[in-house]
Amino acid sequence: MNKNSKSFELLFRGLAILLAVLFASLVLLLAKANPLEAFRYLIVGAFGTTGKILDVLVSWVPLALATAGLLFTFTAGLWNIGVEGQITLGAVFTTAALRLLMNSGLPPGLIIFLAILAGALGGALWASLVGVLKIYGGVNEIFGGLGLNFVSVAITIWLIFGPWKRPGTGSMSGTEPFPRELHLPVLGNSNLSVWSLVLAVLGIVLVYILLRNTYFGLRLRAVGKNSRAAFLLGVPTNRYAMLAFFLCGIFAGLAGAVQVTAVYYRLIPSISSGYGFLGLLVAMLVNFNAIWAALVAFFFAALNIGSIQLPLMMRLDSTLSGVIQGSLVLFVLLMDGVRRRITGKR
Amino acid sequence: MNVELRHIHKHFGKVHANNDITLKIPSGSIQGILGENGAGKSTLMKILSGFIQADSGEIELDGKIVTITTPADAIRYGIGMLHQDPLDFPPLKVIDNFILGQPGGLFPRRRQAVKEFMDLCGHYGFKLNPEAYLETLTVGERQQLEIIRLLWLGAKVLILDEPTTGISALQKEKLFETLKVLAKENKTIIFVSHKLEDVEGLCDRVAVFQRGKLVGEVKPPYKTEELVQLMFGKAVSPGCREYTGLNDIAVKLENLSLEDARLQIKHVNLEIRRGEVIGLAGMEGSGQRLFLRALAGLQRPNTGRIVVDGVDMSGKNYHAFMKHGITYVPAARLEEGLIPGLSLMEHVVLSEEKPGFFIDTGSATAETNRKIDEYYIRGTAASRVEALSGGNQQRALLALLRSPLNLVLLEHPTRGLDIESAIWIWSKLKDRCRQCTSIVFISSDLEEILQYSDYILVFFGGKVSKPLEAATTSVARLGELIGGKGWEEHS
Amino acid sequence: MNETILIGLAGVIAAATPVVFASIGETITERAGVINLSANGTILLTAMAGFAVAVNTGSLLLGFLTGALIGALVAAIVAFSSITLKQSQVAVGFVLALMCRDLAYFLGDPYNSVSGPFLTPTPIPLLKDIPVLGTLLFKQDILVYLSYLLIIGAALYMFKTRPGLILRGIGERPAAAFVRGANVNRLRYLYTILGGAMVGLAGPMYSLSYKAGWKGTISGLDGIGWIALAITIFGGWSPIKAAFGSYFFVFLQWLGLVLQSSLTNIPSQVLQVAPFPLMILALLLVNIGNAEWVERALAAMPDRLRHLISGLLRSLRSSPPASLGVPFENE
Amino acid sequence: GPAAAGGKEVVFGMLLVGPYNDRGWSQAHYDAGLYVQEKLPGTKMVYLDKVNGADRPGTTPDKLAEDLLAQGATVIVFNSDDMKDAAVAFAQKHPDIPVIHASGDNSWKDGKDFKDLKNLYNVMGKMEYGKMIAGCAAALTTKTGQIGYLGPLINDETRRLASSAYLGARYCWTNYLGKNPADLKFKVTWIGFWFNIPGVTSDPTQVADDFINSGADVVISGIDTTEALVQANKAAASGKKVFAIPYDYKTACDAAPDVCLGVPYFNWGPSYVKLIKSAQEGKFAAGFEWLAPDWADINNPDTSAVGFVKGKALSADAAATLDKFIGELASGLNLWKGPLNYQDGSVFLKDGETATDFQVWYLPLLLEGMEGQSVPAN
Ligand SMILES: Nc1ncnc2c1ncn2[C@@H]1O[C@H](COP(=O)(O)OP(=O)(O)OP(=O)(O)O)[C@@H](O)[C@H]1O
Ligand SMILES: Nc1ncnc2c1ncn2[C@@H]1O[C@H](COP(=O)(O)OP(=O)(O)OP(=O)(O)O)[C@@H](O)[C@H]1O
Ligand SMILES: [Mg+2]
Ligand SMILES: [Mg+2]
Repeated sequence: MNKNSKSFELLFRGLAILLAVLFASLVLLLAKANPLEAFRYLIVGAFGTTGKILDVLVSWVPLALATAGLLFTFTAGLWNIGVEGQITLGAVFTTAALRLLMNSGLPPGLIIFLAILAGALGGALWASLVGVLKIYGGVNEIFGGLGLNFVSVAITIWLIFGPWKRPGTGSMSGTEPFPRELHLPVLGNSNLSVWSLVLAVLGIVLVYILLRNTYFGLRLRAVGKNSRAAFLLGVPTNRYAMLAFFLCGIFAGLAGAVQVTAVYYRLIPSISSGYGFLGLLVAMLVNFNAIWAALVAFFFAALNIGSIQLPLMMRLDSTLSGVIQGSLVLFVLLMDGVRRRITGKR
Repeated sequence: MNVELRHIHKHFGKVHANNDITLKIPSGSIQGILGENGAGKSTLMKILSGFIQADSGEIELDGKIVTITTPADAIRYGIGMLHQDPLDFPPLKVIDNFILGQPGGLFPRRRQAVKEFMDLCGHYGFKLNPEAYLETLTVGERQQLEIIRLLWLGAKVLILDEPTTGISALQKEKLFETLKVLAKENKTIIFVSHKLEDVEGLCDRVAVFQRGKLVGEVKPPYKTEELVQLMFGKAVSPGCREYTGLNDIAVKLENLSLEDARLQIKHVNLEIRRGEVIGLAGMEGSGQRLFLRALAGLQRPNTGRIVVDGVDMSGKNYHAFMKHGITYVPAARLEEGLIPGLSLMEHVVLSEEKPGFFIDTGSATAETNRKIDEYYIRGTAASRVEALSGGNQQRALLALLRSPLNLVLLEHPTRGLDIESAIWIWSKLKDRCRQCTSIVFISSDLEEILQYSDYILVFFGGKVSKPLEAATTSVARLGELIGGKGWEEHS
Repeated sequence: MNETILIGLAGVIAAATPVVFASIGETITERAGVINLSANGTILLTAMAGFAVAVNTGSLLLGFLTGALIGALVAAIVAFSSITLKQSQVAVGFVLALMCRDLAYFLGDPYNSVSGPFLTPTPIPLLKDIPVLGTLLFKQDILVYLSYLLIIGAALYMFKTRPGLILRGIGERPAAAFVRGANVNRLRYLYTILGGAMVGLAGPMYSLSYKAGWKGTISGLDGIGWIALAITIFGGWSPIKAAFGSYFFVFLQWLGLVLQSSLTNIPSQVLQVAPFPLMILALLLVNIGNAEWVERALAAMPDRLRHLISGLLRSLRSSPPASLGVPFENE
Repeated sequence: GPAAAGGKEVVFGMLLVGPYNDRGWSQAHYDAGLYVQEKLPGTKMVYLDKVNGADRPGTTPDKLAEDLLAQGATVIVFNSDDMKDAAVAFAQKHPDIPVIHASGDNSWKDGKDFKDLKNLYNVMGKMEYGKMIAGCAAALTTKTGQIGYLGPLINDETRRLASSAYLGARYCWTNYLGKNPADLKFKVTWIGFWFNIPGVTSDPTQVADDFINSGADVVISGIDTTEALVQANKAAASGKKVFAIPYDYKTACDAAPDVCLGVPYFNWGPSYVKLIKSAQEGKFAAGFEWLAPDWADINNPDTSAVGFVKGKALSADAAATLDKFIGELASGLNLWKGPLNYQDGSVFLKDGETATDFQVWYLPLLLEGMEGQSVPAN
């Protein structure tokens, strides 16, 4: 087999997946569990019924949105670890807008629409803060983002237990749920909101188009690969880096808005559900390709949903899904390195 | 120490960088290594000093065959190398740089080291402050530090890889004196260069490399044509001078003052006429780069005005300057000029100002292919720029220049290129001048400056000379000014 | 000084000790030019594993060794993938940060809320009776004393010894260290693994000492690793400043609860998250001098003002090891 | 067993907010489930633990309850106040499924949040008594007169529990020890959540230490995790005489018996048996129960909803006095009786007035004499 061929690359991807499965099996054996049984429950738990598949999609929507946004920052060479906070602020802004407008007499559809817009704005503003710190203050986006993640959680908890607390109580269950007419309508008897699905699909398509063959996408890539040179070639690099943050923030904010309007119907303490970090993992796997991102995000969401069966059927903790997701990315990175070493490509 | 290299081979991918090199260097002599860019000189020296390993071949020191696999081995055998770009630690102090790498106990004996450092400085007439931070030193001083450090470590073989690129004529004189003293002290000196006059003035023997092969060894008296013939396999003529300037003023500097962390440039007035070429000479770090960057809007002046085509551009940024037809071409091609990972075609698309949302791949490829033909770039529209050779990268950079242009600012436009490529590049640049584009460029190669400039500005510690007419200036005169002599008549 | 406050501050020192270990470990790793982003996962995994081993063997020492070993192992993965395989350190470290966390929760499930051994304070005779300092420093457990040695030792090693000089050298300019005889990649492996072991020790320092026990997701340790990373930066890659940063961080937390009843109109979250805006502010101060717009703005100022401000900014500046995150290749 | 007769096979599903093995709130429910299986032949428990937004991202308890239905469950137990909305939503969506919600108030006709649902039953133990007993044990033990209360986040429930502990402490301090109530220092410090989140909440370890360092020698825990006990144990190991009172789980003292004065705990088993049995028999009906201990024997596993296990560290004297206190409570002593002021000095209960369940359940402020924040800062 030709060492530089596409199939050689695929072989190593396959090897990485195999290793990840072996690793997960090893972990399962360590926990004194039967790996085959566990994998079976993971699969059945995710795809066993139509309802399950729809549940996977419920989880896919915010993950896909966050991942799609992260493709902008990844393309621009930025490690937007602050995406968790951006999702959170999206949710906070959505909640604020809903609270503000719920008694305004506006039609509910319009209120939801405005609230989702507010969510996008919230995410974008929070992301811009990371961007401004990075671009105009020299604060590495990893550390700026990390710090702002903590701040965003504190803001959420403060709001939930302080100004937005439910009458009397104040609890982890979050703010007062919004009335039914302010929920995004769901599909039949399922938990899936078609509107949020449409939003995610549109988002993926938009990112695909933007990054594929446009001036915008090319400039963003140029900024990501060599910002100095891109600047000298005439690309307004700061503006593009800011734009990457801003766009990522919009998508992250939308993910947060979906969490509020289609999943929890309120603000809860861990509203981001870890989709930001998970999205970073997905984005690492897919090499800037939005379509792949959608597929991998679907697989990761399936693991999340499938893993609910583990405690139920095998008394195992559901965090196995995180172990599988992480080991998959880890081995893909490692095998990629091994392949490059073998082919002598740097 | 007698050094003998036998049948050394080294490949980098498909490049045969050293092809069966056999060379004998006796103790107490200065051996010159001459060759055009990319001939394989540095590669051989890196092999001898353990930085990289040969694919095959033998090294013999004083008659014994040795294996050198790391720099640590080389140091143990008494081989020290001064690398082409100084490999030292700018954020550390001079004395820390001196000590770092010296073997010994857990705690370095600093006071002892300082004393020995001062002794060595005294011996060779260097003036270095052990407590200064390295980043405040000039390139020449850093070379001096490296030399005494290597001697302190007990180097018996001293390799100097192109030590004269970044230093002034004065410093060069001093360096040569030192090297001659060292040779008298029975050290073996290996002096690598592609500058004929350096080799001619210093070396007891010269080995000439061409395309990875050792093509000849020459002893004094040297005949320049013979060396050139060996280096390039043919005689090279640089072409003749031609003044392309017009009377029309493209860019005007009024009372320009600039400053960065290290130096100040004050009150410069200059008029750049259309089609004119201005060369900036000076030791590296004397202010040329600062000045060039200011001309591009990359560095904001403290006071004064930059007027382009009658428009005051003071305080504007680079992209505003670009809109007025000014472009900056950096020296570090892959770090600042081109974008590794993107193809030539994508570079062409990036460099052009085209409205629209989607890229028209077809026409962009056609445009790129046109440029590839025009600039003789060895590569295709889909080639990634990092896969091009250095010379082709430079051609690509020129191909990316927009037209029309008022002013092109170039940093070391031919650094790292062989003479043929350099001549070709300049012919292209001169074509630009004929299209009324002015050029301001930096070079550490005085010949290049004299050959291609119409006027020359010399920089020394932030001082800027009046424009000197190239046609009536000599290398010697420039060398003096660069070294800080003869400035009275300029102030 | 008021005895209560002193004891409180002594508690701050104890609480900060694991963070001191983690941030100094990370400092050492980063000084060698490698970013190990996995700390958050490492600490959780080693807290769990150290606890599990101590419960099963009854040996605290084995628990701590397990922590160090696993920390070293995780770091070795980062080292292997970044040094040998030339993959992105940030990517690999980040993945490990997430994966090790979930691994800890998954494998640690049987140990949830099991009671196990823990370390108790051992006041140092004589020293403990020194006024003020005795209470503050010398009525602690043995790990805290170790942390004093670590702070001083790491600072001495880094800034006064020959290998320390080389350590700084390989982070600044690996090629230059290489030509001086240093085996750059081997040293990078060594320091990454060593630093990882220290980060790894932080885990059992919680589960076997400061926050004795393992409680799965409610152990209250998720986030510590990120904080330690932040403190490494805040400390400008100096062990002493990293230790100071750790103490400062825990001090603010302590202040938050001490002041809770007197400052009732300030939400308690404010002081808890205060370290993060402060970290960002610190990063801003040390970096803003490099920002292009600042340079441009300065250039337009009158000379005196410009020199004043740029001098100030320069004195604040602290730059990371120049080759941080950059792989070294000699061919 | 007798219950098996006539009953059909019933699978009941339990949603636990924390780990099933947390030796705390969630395990108390889990153990109650085991108890049901044992007492009611023909019943089987299926459960899902860590049902909270952080551990099970992207889903809600009502959706997870569907997973239990898929396992054949025909009765669902929601075990946390945080699942309030989910319990209601689920009950609305599945009107034929009996839903038991521990600690909610939606089926309380007189409550603030009544939802008229036929299939939702709220059950809660009157932990107020457990906390009063805990407070009493603390007051009887403290030498410094300082008691620390490690509070989670501030809400109605946590306020009333902290206040109950205070009431118990103050009563025993004045009535049995004959001391001046003004000399009893009772301080509440809230960490901001049910457990520690670094960088977000206060660190309960630090809070416990701070109590101990500033002179409190008994720390009463109101949070999900055991920091109070652990830190008291450490302090004791270095020679200090300090004690702690954990929370929620019957055997919680085992973690550090030498410093444990006892633990107030929930015993959900009996009420679950009753409710699930009624479901089994098809007689399930909505209702609200706020169950007092079985005063005949508060530690009777088959009858008492709330109990208090005395710890090894409680002195014999104190234990005897504590029994006396429990006896008084059993015979009708009501500490929620005026004159009682709120922390800000305003009147809560006039002289002789006793509080209604409503007033206690929705306690808006801490009581006079307690130190600490009453409401979250805005
Ligand atoms: N690390 C490397 N990887 C790949 N190719 C290399 C490497 N180092 C050198 N080469 C190639 O080997 C050849 C010889 O390079 P070398 O640096 O020895 O030339 P040189 O004679 O020193 O040239 P110069 O005068 O420019 O310094 C060139 O083609 C160069 O591109
Ligand atoms: N990173 C790379 N990937 C693929 N090929 C490369 C890479 N670097 C260099 N090459 C190839 O290696 C060959 C040697 O490159 P090098 O820069 O040494 O050329 P050169 O002989 O010095 O030419 P020039 O005089 O134009 O600089 C070229 O053909 C180039 O395309
Ligand atoms: Mg060379
Ligand atoms: Mg070349």
